[in-house]
Amino acid sequence: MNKNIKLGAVLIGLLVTTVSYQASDSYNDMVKKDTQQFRDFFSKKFPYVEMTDYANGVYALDSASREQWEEIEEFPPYELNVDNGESLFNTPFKNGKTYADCFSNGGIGIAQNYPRYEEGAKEVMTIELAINRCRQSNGEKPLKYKGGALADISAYMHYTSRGNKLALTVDSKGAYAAYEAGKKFFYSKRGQLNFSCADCHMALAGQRLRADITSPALGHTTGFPVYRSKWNALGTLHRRYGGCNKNVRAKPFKAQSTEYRELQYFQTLMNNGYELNGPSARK
Amino acid sequence: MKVKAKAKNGVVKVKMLLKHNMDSGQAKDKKTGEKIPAHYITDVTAKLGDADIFHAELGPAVSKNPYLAFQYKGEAGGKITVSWVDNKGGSKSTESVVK
Amino acid sequence: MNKLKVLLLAISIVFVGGATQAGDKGDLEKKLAYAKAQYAKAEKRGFAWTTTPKVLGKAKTALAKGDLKAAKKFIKKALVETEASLAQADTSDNNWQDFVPK
Amino acid sequence: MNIVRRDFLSLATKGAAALMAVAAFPSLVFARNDKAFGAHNLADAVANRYPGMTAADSDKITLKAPAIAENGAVVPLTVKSSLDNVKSISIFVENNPAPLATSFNLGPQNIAEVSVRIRMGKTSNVIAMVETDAGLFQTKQEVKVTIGGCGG
Repeated sequence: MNKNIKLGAVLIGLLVTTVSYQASDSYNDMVKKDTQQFRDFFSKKFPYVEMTDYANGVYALDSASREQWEEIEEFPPYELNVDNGESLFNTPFKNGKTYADCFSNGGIGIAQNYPRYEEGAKEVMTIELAINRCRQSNGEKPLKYKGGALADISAYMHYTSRGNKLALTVDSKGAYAAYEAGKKFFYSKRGQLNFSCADCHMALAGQRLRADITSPALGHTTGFPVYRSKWNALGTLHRRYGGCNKNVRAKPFKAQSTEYRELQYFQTLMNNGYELNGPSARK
Repeated sequence: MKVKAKAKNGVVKVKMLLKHNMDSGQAKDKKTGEKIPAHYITDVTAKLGDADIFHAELGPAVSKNPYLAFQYKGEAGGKITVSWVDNKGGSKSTESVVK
Repeated sequence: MNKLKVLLLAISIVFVGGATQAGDKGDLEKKLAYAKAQYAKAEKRGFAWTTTPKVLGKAKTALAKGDLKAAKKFIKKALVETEASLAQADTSDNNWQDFVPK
Repeated sequence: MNIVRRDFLSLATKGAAALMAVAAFPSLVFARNDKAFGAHNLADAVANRYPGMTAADSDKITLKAPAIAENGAVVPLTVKSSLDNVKSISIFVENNPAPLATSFNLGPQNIAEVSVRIRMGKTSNVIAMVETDAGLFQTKQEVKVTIGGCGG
């Protein structure tokens, strides 16, 4: 009797595991299929562009400005931010702990693991949000999300992760829902100009919108945070998202809002397999 | 400020990135609408040991966080001192070993 | 006689004009409140436009100044914008998958 | 401002004096030419920077500048010259409010190749002038500055 119950429990356990394995596999399969379609779109549109070159943003398509960009990357202004970020990262909190205590591997070389879906909190966790959560759990005030000290710390953490490949997975129903929400955001038209992310960065990628050539969506997230000449400063991906939304005259969301985190989750998943190359310089 | 000095085939290339806002005096404060007073680096010098190897005079048209590069005939091993002064009396100096 | 006619005409114009103005103003205030509510809806759905608050502001100012013609124009514009942004939200909810390249 | 500069320069001159004894390089540190930097048109800026000199076009100067600036706030420039005995290299932006952007004082120990990133308010000719013991030489290039994009 006891044995039977035990056996039954084991069987049910096995069954449940198998089912959940199947589910997570199918989520990842669905994401993989999307990723392939996403890449096929670009390889068809720009057959002359090397797949790896999309990590360089608009410079993969805009050869005229690429030379200027390469010149700036020779000694990029964000190196000052990385240095500052390193010293901030290593400065202990008032309680004696440091950022290193909050992250795996002491926070070094781990940026490729973000954003990720946190099953407990049921939300997308970005590295910037994790930095502030770390501060708050150590009794420090959160930093502003668009630039400044937080962007510098993020820049340092990304700098130590350069060359690491993105290999994110979507392992649960909740994670897949967040991914789908980001995908929906990406393809939805917004603002007075009625443009979606996809309109500018897929359909019109490589074309001149007013003075500037638009960047391809593939590779979008790998180089962040970025030092933009326009900002004359280093800024985060979510600052850029806000700017994009404003460009199409849509009311932007707050940096680290659920919407932008889910958008980032979708975009980063499209870049799976790409190496992180941030921070980087942009116009 | 960051200075990188590298020797190759008897030529040392020195590149530097100076941390400075380089306020030109033309821009306005976005919040107050008032002009931000001019505050920019006017002179940058570099020395190899005690010898002058470079002097740049800058105007406010040089970009924020100025980037400058120059070259001189030399070898690895020496120590370069780069210094700047701005129009309000600010100054900074840093050393870098030629690699 | 002529003088009286002119006077009567003037009075009637003031009276009638005043009456229509009062009626229009109340009506426009209601319409403005509706436009604001529509904007709040669009905002909640994540599809508000940055242009609309400016138009709503202009409508409010015009209404306060008693410039009903201008107020009417701005309210109409705000309504067109909020309708369009809500339509974007609907399109997003119902048809977003259509925009994914296959 | 002048006092500070004088202090700085006197320090620099002391350094230079020490150097003369050791390496016999001439000092490069002259007082900054404030008049040239303060000039509001190209002719005045050049006349103050290089008084009494007229620049001759030279193909021994290379000015590497973008045809279209990505962003007027950061325009990367490199000036190279194969002329002998270069004493200084100056960069002028014709349509900037103050055309003289920067001036490099070089000595015999230098290779005449310098880089800088500058601001440009609008489309303009960028003029690189190279002063040698044989006179003043120049080359120029137009750099277009576009405004009003989404930034890519």
